[in-house]
Amino acid sequence: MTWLGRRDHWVFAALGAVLLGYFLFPFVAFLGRTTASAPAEAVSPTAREAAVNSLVTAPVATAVATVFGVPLAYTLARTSFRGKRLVEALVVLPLVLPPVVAGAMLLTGIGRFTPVGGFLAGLGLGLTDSRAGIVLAQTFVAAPFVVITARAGFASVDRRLEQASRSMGYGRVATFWHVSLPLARGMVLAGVVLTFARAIGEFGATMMVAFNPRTMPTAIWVEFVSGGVDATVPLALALLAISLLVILATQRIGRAPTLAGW
Amino acid sequence: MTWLGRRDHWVFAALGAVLLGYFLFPFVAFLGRTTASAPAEAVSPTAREAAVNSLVTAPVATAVATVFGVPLAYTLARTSFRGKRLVEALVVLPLVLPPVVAGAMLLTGIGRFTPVGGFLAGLGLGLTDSRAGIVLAQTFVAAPFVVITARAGFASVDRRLEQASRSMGYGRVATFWHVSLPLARGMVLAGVVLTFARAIGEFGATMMVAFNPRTMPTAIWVEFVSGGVDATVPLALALLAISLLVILATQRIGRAPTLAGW
Amino acid sequence: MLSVTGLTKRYGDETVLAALSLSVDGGEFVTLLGPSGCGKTTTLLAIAGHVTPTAGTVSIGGRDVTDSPPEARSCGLVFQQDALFPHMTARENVAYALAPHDPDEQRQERRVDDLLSLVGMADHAGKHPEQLSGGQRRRVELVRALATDPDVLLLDEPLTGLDRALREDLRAEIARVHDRTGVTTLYVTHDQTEALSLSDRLVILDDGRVVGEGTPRSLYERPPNRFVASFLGPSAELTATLVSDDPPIAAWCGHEFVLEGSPPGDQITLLLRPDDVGNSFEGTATARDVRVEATVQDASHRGPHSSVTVEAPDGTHLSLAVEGFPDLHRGDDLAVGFDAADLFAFAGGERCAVSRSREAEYYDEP
Amino acid sequence: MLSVTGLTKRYGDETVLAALSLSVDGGEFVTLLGPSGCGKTTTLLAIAGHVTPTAGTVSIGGRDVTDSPPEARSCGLVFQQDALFPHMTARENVAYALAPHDPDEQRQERRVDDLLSLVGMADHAGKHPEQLSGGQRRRVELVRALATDPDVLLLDEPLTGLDRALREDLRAEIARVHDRTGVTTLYVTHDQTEALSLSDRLVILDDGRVVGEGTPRSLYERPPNRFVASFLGPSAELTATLVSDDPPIAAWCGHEFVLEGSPPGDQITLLLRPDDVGNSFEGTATARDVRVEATVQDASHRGPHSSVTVEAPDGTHLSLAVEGFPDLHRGDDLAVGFDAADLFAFAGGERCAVSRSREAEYYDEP
Repeated sequence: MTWLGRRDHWVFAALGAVLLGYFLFPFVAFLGRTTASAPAEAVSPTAREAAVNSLVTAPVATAVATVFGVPLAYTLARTSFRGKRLVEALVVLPLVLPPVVAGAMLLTGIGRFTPVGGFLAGLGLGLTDSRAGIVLAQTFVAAPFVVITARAGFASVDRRLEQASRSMGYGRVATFWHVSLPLARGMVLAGVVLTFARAIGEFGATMMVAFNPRTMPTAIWVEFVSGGVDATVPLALALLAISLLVILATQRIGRAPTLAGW
Repeated sequence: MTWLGRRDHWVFAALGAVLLGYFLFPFVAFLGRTTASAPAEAVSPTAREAAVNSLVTAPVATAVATVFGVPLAYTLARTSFRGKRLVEALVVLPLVLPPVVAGAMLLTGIGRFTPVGGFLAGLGLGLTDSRAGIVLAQTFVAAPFVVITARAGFASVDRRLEQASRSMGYGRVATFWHVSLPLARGMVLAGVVLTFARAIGEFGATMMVAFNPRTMPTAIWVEFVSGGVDATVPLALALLAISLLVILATQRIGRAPTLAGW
Repeated sequence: MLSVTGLTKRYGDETVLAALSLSVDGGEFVTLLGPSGCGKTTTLLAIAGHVTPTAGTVSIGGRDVTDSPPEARSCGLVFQQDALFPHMTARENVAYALAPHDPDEQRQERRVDDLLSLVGMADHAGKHPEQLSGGQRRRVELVRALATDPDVLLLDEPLTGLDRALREDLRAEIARVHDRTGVTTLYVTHDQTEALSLSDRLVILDDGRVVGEGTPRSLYERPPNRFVASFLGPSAELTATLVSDDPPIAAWCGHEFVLEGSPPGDQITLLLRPDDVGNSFEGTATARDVRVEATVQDASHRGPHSSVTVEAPDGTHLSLAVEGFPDLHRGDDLAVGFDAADLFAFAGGERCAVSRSREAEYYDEP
Repeated sequence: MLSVTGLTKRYGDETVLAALSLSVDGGEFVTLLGPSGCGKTTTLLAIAGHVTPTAGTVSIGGRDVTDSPPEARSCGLVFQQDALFPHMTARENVAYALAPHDPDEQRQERRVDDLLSLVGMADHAGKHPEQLSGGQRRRVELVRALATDPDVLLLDEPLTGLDRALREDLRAEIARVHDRTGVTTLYVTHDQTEALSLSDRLVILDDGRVVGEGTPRSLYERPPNRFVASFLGPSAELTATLVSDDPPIAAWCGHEFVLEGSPPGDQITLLLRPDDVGNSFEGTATARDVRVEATVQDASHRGPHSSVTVEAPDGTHLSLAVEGFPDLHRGDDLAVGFDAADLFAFAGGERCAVSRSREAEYYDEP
């Protein structure tokens, strides 16, 4: 309010508008192109199979990341211990690590010819080129989102509310369920939604760990190599729709994602 | 302090430790594998070329994202206007959109057979399969990081400091340079560093828009297809080192990345 | 020097300022006093140009600045909470304010020294805000606001959050700085004591409107309405009923008070300040017009005196001050007395004067 | 009921509490009073189990709870700022506290109603904290802390941030609730007025140590040391010099004061409360032991009285209260008087009694 409509504001707005324009442009171009073709008819059996794979694996990866990531987030928000900086670095690592590198590193750990991967493959539970592999790749790359966001959520809960609850006779776990989690709910949910978005869009690490069975992103790549951009339209549209739903969800929760300091 | 060393704390710590172990495991396995081979000898000419391409394009993309993204961040932090929610959604879109989809959408806007792309290709400035294409892909995918982080930084600057500066006779732009930017510096820098990390690791969109010339991530993929995991080691190691430097930098700045509410 | 006319500010349906007008003469120290949420801070920010009013004009030094940006208004601003630039030292903070107004660096330096010395901060010039105590930060902020040699100095509850002794010190410091510099000052506060002790003139706000204006003494001794009377000092409310119209006479607890003028309605509220109440324990009740037998409800110690609450026969609670730590307990009988002239009578919010108590008349003619 | 022994808390090199001991009897209302940063809140949190002490023991109801988690300590806690659960209504907040202690839902419901009624909040039971005013939130928090029927009620500056009238109301409310429930209470504050008016007993902290303990009256009238004397009320410091050793006599501005005991060192500080100073303007200076010609420095109005600061011949500044709005200005002559018995004399921080003023003796034998 205070700043709007004054004279030198345009400098900032104009520079910002350039970037916004660049974000908007492909979106408009893509939708323009799409309306020309008829997406529903063009859906190949490969694409269908990929959609099923993605819709099975991404929720599983999100669930795994949430179950283990939320307690980690709470621990990071509420305790201080030696080596905390290292633990924080480890949480951020998958976020800044290029996904193909993450994929290569995962392969050295769980590939068919490693001790762990070989043993499990012998039991018929192949960790590469399987749905399990996809979940592993997605979890590795996407889990930091829920940890980081939920941590910020817990940190923003007034510690005195937890102290009050403890003094009323509730233990730490009961206090977590009744006070901390309900109050951090928005941020935790936003983290879960972002993790899901990252998991379903995962490409680089999945390509390395489980090129087969196809997920939607790897299928887009395969279709693109064989049929050009137009062949990617059905899957790309589906993923775009999911992304828009994710944005809508985070805005509904009232927590658009940020990468602020913790 | 308060929480440490009490009885039921282990529930949270134990669950969190599982995820931490999963983050740590590939890292250990990869470094174990790497020390076995001799990375320096194995560097192929393709890998060298890819490294040069990445080290040229990622800084350019980061610079572009910063120059346009920081003013956008400031505008979002300090003004309210109609349609702000839409602008926010547009900023978050590249973050949640799967990179391959971003690549496909970019291709529909700047591909060789589109009006814009065709026109520029006619002038000898091909936007696909060129360094320009790489920069475009990297900028699209990585720019939200600096916008979102810098915005949170500017939002955390007490508005009264800016009001005080204005009342002393400084205009809005002078106030931005002398007060807002210095005080938000940590967050802005953290955003720039994260944008760089995302740009240099970009894979999905780059594959679509500019499979050639190779960047480090695309080269890793190519080497992996032809030579297996071991062939990826030199480039993967280089990118891992960059990622660790990025984490160190953000921790030095005092701002590990988070995805907190804005 | 400063004049605000018809200032109105609405946020959606909510009206924060309703056509507020006030003016401050050159060199005057005026306090804008009112409860939290009455629109004081909004008024200040609108004068400084940081809030755009919905309607009304602001003029400073005879110039209409309603549409000027803040940097063109020559207002020195001190906020309720610290607003020193944390990335600059005390000296740099003051120099930053000075820079746009005086390009001569040597003169700048001298003036920064002078200003810091004015508030005894010369020894701390090189410290960053986080190395200074709360009171020191306030002092630097005060002279930083003066550095631009502003037409108007605007202070927004600058003593909030400081402890009592420091408030007292800074209150004296602000008065001294005003005496020295003679800068036209508009001071915003919700604290009656600050307002009474500092100002040439008070403007009392309630709900975005001016409800009283005058010198501290005139407002305290002759409050124009009930809000001003009860806001400027704690007081008991005696609910009296009109028992006669001509002359208007209000009755309370067997005493009758002759009013002046013709009050609207027959519910009269009589306000009585604790300091005007005598008591039988100290023997200060007897010489008063009105004497009422009452019962102690509560005695709470305040150090030099105790605040004793008694219940009058009609259930009204009255407070009074008693020296030291008196031996008074709940249920004790305690007669209280006061003079009719010390009462403020209000009918429907407006004041009507109390000329005398009827019983007092009878006593005069035994 | 509550007893703390040798409580010590260090953070790295910094010692926040230095072997603090205190005890509160069943049903007693004890106030822990001290300036900001003296360790009051840390003491409270250590008692409640939210801060782990470096050394020392805490026992509640005769049971050593030093190693017990907070949920096993039976402490009711009210924080300085709002700590109501924002996702629960007022009723739910109180019911949440009650739930672990009473599984019977009907009884629970009745008790919640009773508690909310106790502080007049029954009509607001269904509201969420953000719909309640600051005072209402404090009331709900107070009864929420009482809901668990705690062995000890711990209050950490519960009136901070409220405006004056509301503080006064809530102060009375807390006293009333304590009278009704008889709960053992430890109240932490930095506000002398609150401490003096509320407590059975005061414990005064400075820098992590107990520096004074006793009833409000005993501490106010016979402060054991200089810190307690000046912390419990504003006072002027007269710097006197020892002019004779046997009997010890201190001199200030031509007046000599006979001390009792043998003070260490020859610098004697005499503290004088504003309320004990008379003045020639009101004619209250003449009957005093000591009379000094002084000059007015400043007169600032406080409503019922004005605070006048004068400078004594040796440059000492003294404050005194004068009724109403006196016509006194900087530079006016004003004689002040006080009685030697009202002085607190301190040598090296410890108190020594003043028996009489020498000049007063001469006056007695003209």
